[in-house]
Amino acid sequence: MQNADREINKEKISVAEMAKQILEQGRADRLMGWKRGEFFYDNSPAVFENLSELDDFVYDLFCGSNLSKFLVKESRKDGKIAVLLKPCDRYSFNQLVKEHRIIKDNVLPVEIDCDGMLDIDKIRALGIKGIKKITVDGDQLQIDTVYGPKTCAREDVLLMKCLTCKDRVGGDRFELVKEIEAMSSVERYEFWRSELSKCIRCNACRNVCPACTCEKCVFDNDKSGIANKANTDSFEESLYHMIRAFHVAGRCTDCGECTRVCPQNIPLHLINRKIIKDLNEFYGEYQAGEDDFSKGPLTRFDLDDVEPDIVMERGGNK
Amino acid sequence: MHQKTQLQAETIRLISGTNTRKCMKCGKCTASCPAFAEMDISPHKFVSMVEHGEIDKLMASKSIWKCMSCFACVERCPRGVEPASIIEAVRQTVIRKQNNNYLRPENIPELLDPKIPQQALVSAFRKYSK
Amino acid sequence: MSAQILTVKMENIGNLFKAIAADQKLYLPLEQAGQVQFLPYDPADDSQKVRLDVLNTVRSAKDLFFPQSENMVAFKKQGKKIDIIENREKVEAFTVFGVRACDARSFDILDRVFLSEPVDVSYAERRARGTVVTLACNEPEETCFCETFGIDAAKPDGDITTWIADGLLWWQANTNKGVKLTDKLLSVDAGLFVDSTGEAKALEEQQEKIREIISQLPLHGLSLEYFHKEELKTIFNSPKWQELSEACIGCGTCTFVCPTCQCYDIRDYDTGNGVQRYRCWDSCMYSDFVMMAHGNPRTSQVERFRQRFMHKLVYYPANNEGIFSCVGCGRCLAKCPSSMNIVKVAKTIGGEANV
Amino acid sequence: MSIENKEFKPLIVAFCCNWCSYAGADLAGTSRLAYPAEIKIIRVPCSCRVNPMFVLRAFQRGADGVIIAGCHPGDCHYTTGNYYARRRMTLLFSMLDFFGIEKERTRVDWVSAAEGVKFSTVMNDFSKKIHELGENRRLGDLRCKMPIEK
Amino acid sequence: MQRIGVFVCWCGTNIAATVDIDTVVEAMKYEPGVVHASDYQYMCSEAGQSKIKQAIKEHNLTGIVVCACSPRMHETTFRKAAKAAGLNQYMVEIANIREHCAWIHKDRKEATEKAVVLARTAVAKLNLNTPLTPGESSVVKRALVIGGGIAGIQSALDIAEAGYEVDIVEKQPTIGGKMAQLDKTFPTLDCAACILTPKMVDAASHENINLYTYSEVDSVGGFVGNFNVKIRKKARSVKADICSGCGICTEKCPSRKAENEFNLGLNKRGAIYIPFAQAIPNVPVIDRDQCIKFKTGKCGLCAKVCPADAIDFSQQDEIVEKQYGAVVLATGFNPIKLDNFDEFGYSQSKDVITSLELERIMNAAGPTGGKLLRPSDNGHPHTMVFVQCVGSRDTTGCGKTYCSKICCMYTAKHAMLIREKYPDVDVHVFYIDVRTPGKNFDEFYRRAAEDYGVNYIKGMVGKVAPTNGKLLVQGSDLIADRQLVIEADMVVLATAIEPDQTAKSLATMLTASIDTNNFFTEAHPKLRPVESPTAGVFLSGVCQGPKDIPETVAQASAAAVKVIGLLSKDKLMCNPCVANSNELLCNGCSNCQHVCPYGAIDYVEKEFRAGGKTSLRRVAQVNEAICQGCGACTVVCPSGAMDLKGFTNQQIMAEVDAICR
Repeated sequence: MQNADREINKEKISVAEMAKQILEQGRADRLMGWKRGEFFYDNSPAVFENLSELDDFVYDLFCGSNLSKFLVKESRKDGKIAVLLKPCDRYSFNQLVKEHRIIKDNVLPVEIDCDGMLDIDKIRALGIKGIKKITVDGDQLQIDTVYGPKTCAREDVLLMKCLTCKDRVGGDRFELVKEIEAMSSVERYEFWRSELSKCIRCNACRNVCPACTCEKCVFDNDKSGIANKANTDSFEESLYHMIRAFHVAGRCTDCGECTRVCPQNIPLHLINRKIIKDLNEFYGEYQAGEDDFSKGPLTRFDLDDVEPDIVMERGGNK
Repeated sequence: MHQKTQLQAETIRLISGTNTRKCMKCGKCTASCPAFAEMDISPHKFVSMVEHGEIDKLMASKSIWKCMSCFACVERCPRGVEPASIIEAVRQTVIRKQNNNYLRPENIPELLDPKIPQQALVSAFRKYSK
Repeated sequence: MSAQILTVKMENIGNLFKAIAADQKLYLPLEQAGQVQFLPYDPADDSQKVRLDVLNTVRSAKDLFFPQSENMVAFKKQGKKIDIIENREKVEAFTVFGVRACDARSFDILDRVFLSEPVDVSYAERRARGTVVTLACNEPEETCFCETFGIDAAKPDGDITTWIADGLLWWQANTNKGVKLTDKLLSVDAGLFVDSTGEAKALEEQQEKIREIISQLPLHGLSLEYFHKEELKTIFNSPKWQELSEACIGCGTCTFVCPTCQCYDIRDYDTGNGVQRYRCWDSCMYSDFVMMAHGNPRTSQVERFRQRFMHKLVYYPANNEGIFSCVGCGRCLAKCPSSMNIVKVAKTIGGEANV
Repeated sequence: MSIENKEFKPLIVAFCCNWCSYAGADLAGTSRLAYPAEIKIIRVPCSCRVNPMFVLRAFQRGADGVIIAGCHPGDCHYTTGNYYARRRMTLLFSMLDFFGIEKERTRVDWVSAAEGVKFSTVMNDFSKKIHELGENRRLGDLRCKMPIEK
Repeated sequence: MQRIGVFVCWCGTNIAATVDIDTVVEAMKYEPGVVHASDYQYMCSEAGQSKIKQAIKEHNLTGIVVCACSPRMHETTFRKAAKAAGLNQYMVEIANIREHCAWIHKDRKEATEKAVVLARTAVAKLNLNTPLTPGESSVVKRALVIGGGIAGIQSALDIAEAGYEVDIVEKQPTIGGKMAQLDKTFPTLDCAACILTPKMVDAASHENINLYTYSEVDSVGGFVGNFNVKIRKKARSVKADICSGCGICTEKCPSRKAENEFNLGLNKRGAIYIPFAQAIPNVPVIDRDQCIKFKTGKCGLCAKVCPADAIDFSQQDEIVEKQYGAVVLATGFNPIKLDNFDEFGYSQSKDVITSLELERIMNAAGPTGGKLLRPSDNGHPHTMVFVQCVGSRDTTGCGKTYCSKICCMYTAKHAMLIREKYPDVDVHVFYIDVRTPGKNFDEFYRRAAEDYGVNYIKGMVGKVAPTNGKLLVQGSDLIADRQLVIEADMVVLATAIEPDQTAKSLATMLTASIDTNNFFTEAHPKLRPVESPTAGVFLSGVCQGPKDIPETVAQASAAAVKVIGLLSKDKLMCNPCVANSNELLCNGCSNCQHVCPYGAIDYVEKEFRAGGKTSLRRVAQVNEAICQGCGACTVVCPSGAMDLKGFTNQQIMAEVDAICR
């Protein structure tokens, strides 16, 4: 990690205290962090300009959102902005700096610790309704609801991206990809049909994606030839996600935001992971955003790269 | 080439993991070989004989037991052909045939020389018998 | 309307669905790859999972009357001549079962737009042919605030209202369309329902329970008093829009899951064989929303963000007798990627009433 | 559907680089080396000009197979183009396969200006494969396939 | 909306026999934009062309589609015709219905159907064509030659003779390069110095040639016709303009520890030195690492003895910035380091030498005055062994995979010269193959073996062991199938050659590509062997691949001709089908820059106004003079900002659509 100019919390003070000090000491003019929500779990990304605004600052188990992308706009404003980066968010930050999307000089990156964020949708999917409060009790969560107390394992309701955290020994992040690869071609087709036909083209995946920062997206550009607003045909359901995955190929840091925000819970990250897996296998391990200078795998080559035929020899139902 | 010899040659190539076609017949292996004087078939010939499928002759040769596996030829070969690996492969092929051990345990005592290190003995036994 | 209350045992509810689906399409909250949607029920398909326990489908029932995209007309070139081909989808009679109180009310809001002159033919046709069977919410969520809009989750609107209580599905027709469907069902299978009129104690208890829960919900008592047309300019010029919109990523999630959002775009698609004109949902959060020849009237996200909430809370009520264009279903609260939503807006802009 | 009963006539789009494969196709023509008429060639300056979007576009519009032909690696007129094309297409094909699209519908081959015979062999071979696979049903846009009618 | 004319050619019966021309013409009449469709037996003929010209005028056409043979055949013809009729020549599209249709299909119905599809595809594309104008750029009438060896000198002389200014940049204190170190040259055995030094003098005295010795190229910007080059003139510590070259300083210098590079370390030189007697310019240079004055601050003897007062210890590196229209790369080669070949004992014995060292020993101006003496004891050798292919044809990574090409011949030369001068010396040559393609080459080699009795042994040397003042050379004689041990006095290694290490950095600066061995890549291995793929950059000598002197000189002159051809133009026409960046869409991500093989893309910070706000954005700009139009950038551009004129995304998609209709 290239982090010479980064803030690292050496004294182990709380994140809120850190935020306060940064603004107090004038190390930055603004600070990007999270703001307390209506409930306890709906924290929103927010920019804090003064100490009084910091009263609403929050850093807890529901700060899953990746703040890097906001800097594309924020770093172009006057003054310096400090940004709180969880370990996984640094990759997106680096990648955006590499692509000159973030103006590095205007940003003070602040690295903060994270023990894994919770996914309220996963809690709801367990059938837990009317959630009023959650307390962490070791590996368990005590959930206070309108319908009485409930419990669940913390591990079961972590955000997808936290399960295979890059900065921790996590599980095999390609496990599901491998499962799909092992399916027959028809099964794969059916799997993606049933998943992608849920897509409502809300563009949340695109708009949250730190690799999707185009000045004008091809899907919004009538001249691109593929602009569309709705999945009018089943083909377009796939096309949108294929093109998006390909556009971020080699640049996707696997931050998992796409899956986090999908209102239909489509496991979009699997497409990106498949591409990452292929890139790693074909052209050597590469982690986008590991640094802010290296060329991505699709903008370089080796003389003895594998031939496209290799695809014919792989996967289920060869 | 006959199918049998072809198969034999292929086996040797497989065991040794070498590509005999890469040899450009420079003879550096033979030039480097410290055991050359003892050999009836010199290292470079090993390569070309495998290439031509003359495995039976090689299996009967004295050379395979004279090669000390010093790997000078492997180290020096400009094409990465590894003659020593080929010789080792031929040796393996011979040994893998029943009762073709070059060295038998009962013969060891008479060969014993107090100066030989234990380890050399063990490795010689490993190399010359199954 | 008839106050007749019928019941069917929950274990026999499959028979009810089969009876409805016998001669028309029936949409039920079905599970698809882990999510619950209103999807066509197929009596022959055992793998379909009906989820009456899930409160909100991800997409609202609006889809069935105002689909995300629909063909309007096509153009075909024959030599140098252009044919205009009407290929709007034919709408057959259908029933949707399991609509919640909030979604049921959303139709009123859509009707005011689509059914006033000029009438939107597609929408009108679907409204005329669709029968809405609502289901009371036994387990409201913390995100629910339909009460704010005078909606009673214990007594939803709709052509027919149903409740689940005491192991029974309670069935009450409210409109002619509802009565017609009920009569038809009875004519097919007289034993389908038991007449429980006057024996609805369990039902009333359930209703009380629902109302009790709703009074305990965190958003109980949310006030939108501040939002009326006299304050239009003050609200519009509020400096708070800026900070509220900072988190907005400009996606269309809130608009697409919203039961009352009604904006659409009309587009042409060249199929190679001709040109298909269709309309599809649009979102005021998008940068190309109402794009015109000169460009876009709202060039920044803050303007687009403000537009959406101004429309829901000020403009729409100003034109529609004070009725808000929101039914409190809570979908946007649950789905916004940045957790920004109408409640936060209402509380920040119209703060005093909610302190 | 009326398409069902008709004899399967595939549609194959071939992207050929101007310097090698397009010239190879010319040579195949000059040498009268036949390949099926269902193959239609689009001339591009280099195989690296082929945007994966074009491949998807062809499938959308009803193509049953897409083949990209370029200079042999190392022989690119622009020195490096086909190396980039090779990476992109490998990745694209693998991704299509992941989506359950028959991967045999896509192919990359290197055909030099001197390889008229190879061009014809490759095209015949690819066309045969597409005939075996039959109509592309998994990645087509129905609107493009169905004639517009009431 | 376009007004398109479609012209279907019969090509005699070539097309008409299999394609029903009438059907094609009729079908085209209904295609969008088409206002005219006709046919003719031979469209490319004078009559056919005038039919096209006439139709363009008559129907006021904005573009034409010609359905005929391959565009590789007649595209230019029809473009010229269109231009003559007042159309932009890029408003012409060809539907190839001969090679790609008529000639390969037998079934008339099938072929006709395909011809219709191909024609409508061309129409679909043409509908989106826009007139393109080739850009123009000026040409600076000056060439830069990097490297002052025989290749560079020859190129420079030829260019200068044609009347253009040439600058030679040489990193050594003198021009001359490797050839200046050689003794005799094969196969004629004429003395290298005798033929080289006059050329060096010519170069120095030529009014159009400007020498930058002891200088290096720091940076290169710009493009063909307009290269902007920064040259670093390293500090010589001697004022070149007043030095008379008397050489007193070099004699008086008390430091004698430096290895004499020119003699490959076979003897020593002073800290202030002139590499060799005929050096050009004949101006000494101070080696600051060795100079006592620079190391301790005391000494300055050279300054005291200099009659011209030319010594200047305070001299600094100087940067010269100049413009050039063309660049010739002539960076040459070096023998490889022998660290990976310990078996030959190069590091263990002074008597194991490389061939280039032998050249110096044999050279009359060399450290031994031309006498063959053993380096270890200056004794006379009696047995000499030559080993060929040392580090060449090696696929293990220790050496080079390629054949160094010149070794067989110079080894024959060495062997012959030694046998001629010293008949008492036994000469053995170990070889893998003897390669002698070249005029009089094989005769030369046979002469060495047959007339001079050089003992050629088919086989390789496995080990050279210095023992008791001798070298035990253990080799194989494959023909006799035996192992030989030769007791030799000297061993000469025919060391592989590799490109000078400056090639790599220059390649980056010039975006000229190099291969895995760091040789510069030619634009086409057969047809454009002296051009690099980067326009305006030419290759001369061994920097492109191993070659001998005649080949080097031939290539140097060929490169010079290419340069002259370029410099003789006042304006350069650029291919208009180049990449084009839509700045409104550009993200500034640099992807396009990463994949551009020509370095044609630059980034600039630009101000944009949108929604009443001004913002500064980093956007890509394509230099149309450099771009060759491959389109690699268009595909890596995520936002689709980068497009290729003449082959735009929309055009190609329209073609796809037309085919799939």
